[in-house]
Amino acid sequence: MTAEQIIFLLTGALVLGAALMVVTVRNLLHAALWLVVSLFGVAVLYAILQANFLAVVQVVVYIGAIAILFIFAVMLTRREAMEKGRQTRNNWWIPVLLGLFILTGLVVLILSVPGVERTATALPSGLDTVQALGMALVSPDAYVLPFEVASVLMLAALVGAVYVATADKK
Amino acid sequence: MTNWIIWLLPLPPLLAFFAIILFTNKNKALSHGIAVAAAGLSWLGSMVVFIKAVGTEEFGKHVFESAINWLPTGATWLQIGVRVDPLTAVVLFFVAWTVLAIFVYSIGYNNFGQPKGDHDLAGLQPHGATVNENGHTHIVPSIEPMYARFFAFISLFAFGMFTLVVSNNLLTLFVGWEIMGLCSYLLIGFWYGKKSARDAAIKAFMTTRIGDVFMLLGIAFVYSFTGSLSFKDIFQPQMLQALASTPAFLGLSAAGIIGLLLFIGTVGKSAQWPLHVWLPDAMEGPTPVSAMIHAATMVSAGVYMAIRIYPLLSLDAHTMTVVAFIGSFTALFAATIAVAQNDIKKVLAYSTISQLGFMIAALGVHAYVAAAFHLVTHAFFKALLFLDSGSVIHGMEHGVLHTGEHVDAQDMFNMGGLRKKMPITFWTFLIGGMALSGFPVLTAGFWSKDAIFAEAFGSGHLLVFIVLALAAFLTAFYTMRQITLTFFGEGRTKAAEHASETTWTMTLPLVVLAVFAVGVGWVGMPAWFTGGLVPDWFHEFVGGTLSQVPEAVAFNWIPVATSLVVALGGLLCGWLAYRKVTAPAEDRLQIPLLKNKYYFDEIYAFLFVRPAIWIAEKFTSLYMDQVVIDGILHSLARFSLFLGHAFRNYFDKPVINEFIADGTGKAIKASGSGLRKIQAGRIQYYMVVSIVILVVFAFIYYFLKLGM
Amino acid sequence: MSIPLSWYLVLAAALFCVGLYGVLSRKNAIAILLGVELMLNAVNINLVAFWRYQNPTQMAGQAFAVIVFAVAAAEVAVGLALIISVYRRRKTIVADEIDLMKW
Amino acid sequence: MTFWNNPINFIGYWLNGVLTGWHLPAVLATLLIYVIGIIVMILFAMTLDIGLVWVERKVVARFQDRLGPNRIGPFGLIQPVADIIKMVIKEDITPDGADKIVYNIAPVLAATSVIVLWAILPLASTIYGVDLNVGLLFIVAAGALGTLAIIMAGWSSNNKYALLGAFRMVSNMISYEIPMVIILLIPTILADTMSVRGITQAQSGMWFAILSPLALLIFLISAIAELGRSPFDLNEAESEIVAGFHIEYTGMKFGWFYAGELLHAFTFGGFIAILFFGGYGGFFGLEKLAAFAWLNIPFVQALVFIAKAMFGYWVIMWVKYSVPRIRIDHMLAFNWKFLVPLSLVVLVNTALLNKILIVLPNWLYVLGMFGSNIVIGYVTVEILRAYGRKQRKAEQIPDPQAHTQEQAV
Repeated sequence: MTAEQIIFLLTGALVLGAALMVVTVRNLLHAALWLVVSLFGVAVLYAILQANFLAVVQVVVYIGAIAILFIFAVMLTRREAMEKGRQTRNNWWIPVLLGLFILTGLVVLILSVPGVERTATALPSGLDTVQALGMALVSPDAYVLPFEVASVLMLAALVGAVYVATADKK
Repeated sequence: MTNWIIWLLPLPPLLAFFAIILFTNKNKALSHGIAVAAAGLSWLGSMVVFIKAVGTEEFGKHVFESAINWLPTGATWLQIGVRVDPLTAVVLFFVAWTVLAIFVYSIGYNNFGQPKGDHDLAGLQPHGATVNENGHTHIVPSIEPMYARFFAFISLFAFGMFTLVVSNNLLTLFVGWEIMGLCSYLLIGFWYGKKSARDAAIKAFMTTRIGDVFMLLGIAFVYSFTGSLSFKDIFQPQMLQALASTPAFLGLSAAGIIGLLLFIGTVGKSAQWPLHVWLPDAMEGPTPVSAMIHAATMVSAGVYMAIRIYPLLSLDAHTMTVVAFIGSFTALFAATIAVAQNDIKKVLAYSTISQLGFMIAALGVHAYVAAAFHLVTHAFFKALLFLDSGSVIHGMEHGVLHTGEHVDAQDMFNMGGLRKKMPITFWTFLIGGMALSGFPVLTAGFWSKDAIFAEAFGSGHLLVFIVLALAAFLTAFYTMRQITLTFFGEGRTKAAEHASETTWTMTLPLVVLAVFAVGVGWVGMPAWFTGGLVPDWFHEFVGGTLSQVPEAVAFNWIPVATSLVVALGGLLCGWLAYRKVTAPAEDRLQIPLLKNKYYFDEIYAFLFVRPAIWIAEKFTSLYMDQVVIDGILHSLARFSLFLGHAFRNYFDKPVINEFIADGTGKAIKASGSGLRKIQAGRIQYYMVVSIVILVVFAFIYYFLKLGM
Repeated sequence: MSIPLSWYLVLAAALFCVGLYGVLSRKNAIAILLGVELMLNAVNINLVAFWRYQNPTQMAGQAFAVIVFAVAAAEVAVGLALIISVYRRRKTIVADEIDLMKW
Repeated sequence: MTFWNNPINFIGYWLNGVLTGWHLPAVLATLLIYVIGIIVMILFAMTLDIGLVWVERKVVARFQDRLGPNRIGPFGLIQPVADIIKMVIKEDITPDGADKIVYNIAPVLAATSVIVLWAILPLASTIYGVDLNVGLLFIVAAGALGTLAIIMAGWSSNNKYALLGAFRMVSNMISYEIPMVIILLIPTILADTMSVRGITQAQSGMWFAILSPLALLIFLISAIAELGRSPFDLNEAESEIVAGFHIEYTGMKFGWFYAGELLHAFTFGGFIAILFFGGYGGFFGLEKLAAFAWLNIPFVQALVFIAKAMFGYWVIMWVKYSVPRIRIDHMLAFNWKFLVPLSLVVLVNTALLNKILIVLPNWLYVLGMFGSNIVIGYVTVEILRAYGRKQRKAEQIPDPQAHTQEQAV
């Protein structure tokens, strides 16, 4: 049990617990806040994986933007958010079964993969992951195309969101 | 490095063409700026290449050549590339100079800087503009309406010429050749408002086309025979041997056939008899164009090609005889016509034809170097003469506009006494004329012609020699006639009296060309004159193009004497005959046969044009088209109509519609109304279903994989 | 360094399933989107873990994680915009009640 | 490695020795040391914060032509302590209908979002928490946390003013985050790194404030907006929404927000110093001279840094106490229609020129960068002026109707 493992287990527990709260709590705003917690935990995981950039971006994007968006949405649709009735559909047990089924399946699959128990080797010295990521994202022989496509998608989403969300003036 | 320059030589004019056509055609100054700049660039490049070429030792042995793979032809490649050997170098030299001069000249010729015309239309010559100068109004020449277009066209023309000159193979040579054909069409018909211009353009195009078709045949023959089009491969000794030894039909060897076919191309391009008819009419175009087409580039291109394929041409004696005959005949024949022309440009046109005849004839008598030499000198002084005539016409037009008197500004009988009015034009014209008529020792023409005479005589073609001598005499004669009528004596019209010298953009090129018209001859002085002090540089240099330099002919006093006599005699006669003449009536040589160019146009009209029209109207249109073809089409149509009906009634309606189409529709409807229960419109319901299915399949796959 | 790859994968799988449950079981459209976010993050964890454990010099994992970020952001923006405009018109954001698209 | 040139590591090394001497497992020892370090860092920040309270009040007073606190202690130095005691002993109210947990977490989160910034704040070349290679993004991330805290506070107080304040603040922060992020790219470009220390060292020759003054200006503006201080203090506009998102908070919970804001302001002063004024170093190469070697002693550097940060902080205060509040639509328009485009222009300009001019000799490079910024600034001002003129013209069209009515009256 090294310190790292301890940290990982704590974080993992946090992530999963928060995720469970997200899908179970009745108060939607709390659900959103729990989402924040869970995602923060994921950011910590990234940090443990030495993906600093992703860790920070995770915080910026998810907590700084997406979570805030959610909270706004919840507040704007307050009436629903505040109603204290059951938030789950009547046949909630189907998803439970489905989820457990898939989980077991996945775990079996994962553990059946050879070499999955191995631990990571140290990062090659002198590898600046941020720089490497930047290079990979913009160099033509790497992922510049998906990157650009994603940016176009963002733009489209932006325009679409603005258009859809603006109250039509009659 | 040099190869790069050579590759890039033709490029600037082409770029200029596109730039002007696409972008700057609104702005006149910018357009001609671009055009001239492009010409200047090509000029610069050509000079660099030329100097490098001259600097190289034994240049004929190691020429500048580079080629790239162009078309994959099965295993091998069809290569295109550039080649500069001594011949190309000298041609490049005069092409660059004349083109540049003509470009500059065109600025002035198209009245740059003059006001817009009162009622000028695109497609017509400028008619002059009324300007109001301190009180009294008077008419001045107006700017060309299609100014930018003109420069675009001549730029493209220059591109074609450079391409043709530097290309190392028949293909690109032919490309440049055709581009020039197109440009000549566009430029002769530049003032497309005039019917005469339109007809001339079409005539030029069609006539040269005849030659080009044969040339294309020749090229095809060459390729099919040698499997290559580059001169290097074709002119290899063993290849030439094979060509010469292979008999083709008509008792001619393959070389002979190819030579003839290609030579017909030359005949068309260089307006040799019997395809000479287009050139005089081509004078309808603007004068710089005439200079361009008829002196510097296009017609020279024909001769250049002939000289270029000389190694091939000279293989077959019959071919050479044909060449010699056509050349010498054209020389004399055109000269006789030129004597009777009154249009200043027409005279020059016919003199061009006859001079080209000289070159062809020279080639025909194996006078390789002499032909090339005359090509160069002629390009200079004929360009000079054309530009001069343009300048004269311009001056006359100025007078016409000034006086408002309606006279033909090109008719020499309306001129006279212009030497005082336009001194620069006069002197340069005089130099050009002297060069043309081969005024002894000083002028370039003398040396080149003398070389031809010497070769013709030395190689024992006496007939050719005599004919050419006669032609030379006539040349001198009509040149003097022209000079006398135009410049000496008194002005015969008010217009002539009010003619004025043209702008510097026109006179400057004249002076430059005049210098060459004199100077370029001296590089080819034969040994007997210089007493061997200076070697015959031109002979050595250009002769180096061939596998072995042809030895200079021994000195013989007969040809020299002849050329002296014909030149001086012709000039003298011309002067005596015309110094007093003031009206066409007094001209004793205005006999109809000559004036009407031996009725060649009429003969052609009778032999080819009318029959063609008759066939088109009577046979093809009436019978072939309307009866046979239409009949076939109509019957086809009827048949398919009938077929369509049959299908519709017995197949489409019952089977397709009833059964397949409607049946499918009903079935789908039924199944749809059954299935629609599934579509609850609830996303999560959908998701559950899809995921369940996904999982099931995943598991099946997984276990199957295990099973394997 | 001392954590086996399998831990990350299992964690990711669990997170994924939790998100799936949320997506499938919640009434509220916004809550469904929350679940989707969880699933996306599960995927990201996998991506990054594989990047770290396979070949860190080969940035594919991180690059695609970044792209997943972008996609997630876009998805949330549009989704919430839709939900809000639906809410304006129909005064409900219960997914089952938004069933105009059915027969 | 002596205490004087590398205090943090020295102490850490020493502690490690001690703890392992007590037969603690190495893992636990390292963890413990990290915890201690964090605590020390927080304590330092907080003590500094107490000082800031005093500074703030004094400066306000001077700006408002008052004396400020001067009763307790020399120059009222003890005043902040009194404030704290007051806050601690005040009644701690949690309003009915408030969302208890969230309500209580919010202030902590608010303060945390500031304190985490200190993790990457290098007081000196060897005194710093961590040297992240994504330091600048870290600033933005912390800002995101702050936003979250505020919206939590505003929502959970179950009070419409609070909610309005939170909404305003969030819209404000989110929109001003964009120019800030864009501007943060400029030091990144100039220093070729996002690590805060790296940026500091990159400025040993020349301050980025000189290479790109416009960036400094924009960063200052967006920082003020991020802080939600005047003229962007709509979140707590007393005249409109009483006290904004922390209207319901009393006692130490309010204290957290207050302290957080002050520390935030100072921290941003620090970041201005780091990003544009060379942080702890950066005397135009002066410290490289042997005569000025003492400038490289960590504690001197720390003092220098705090002085520079104080300067930034002072500028922020200056703005706060001399510029009136602006309307929210104006504020957003100012951001979207002016600040974002301008910052984009500056970014592109910097990126291009930096690549082009880098070949030139150093002084030309600096001159070019500076000049280009001046030019852009001038053009912008001209455009604005023209626009303003147009608007004024549009407004000054006399309305004949009104005129006649006047005459009638």
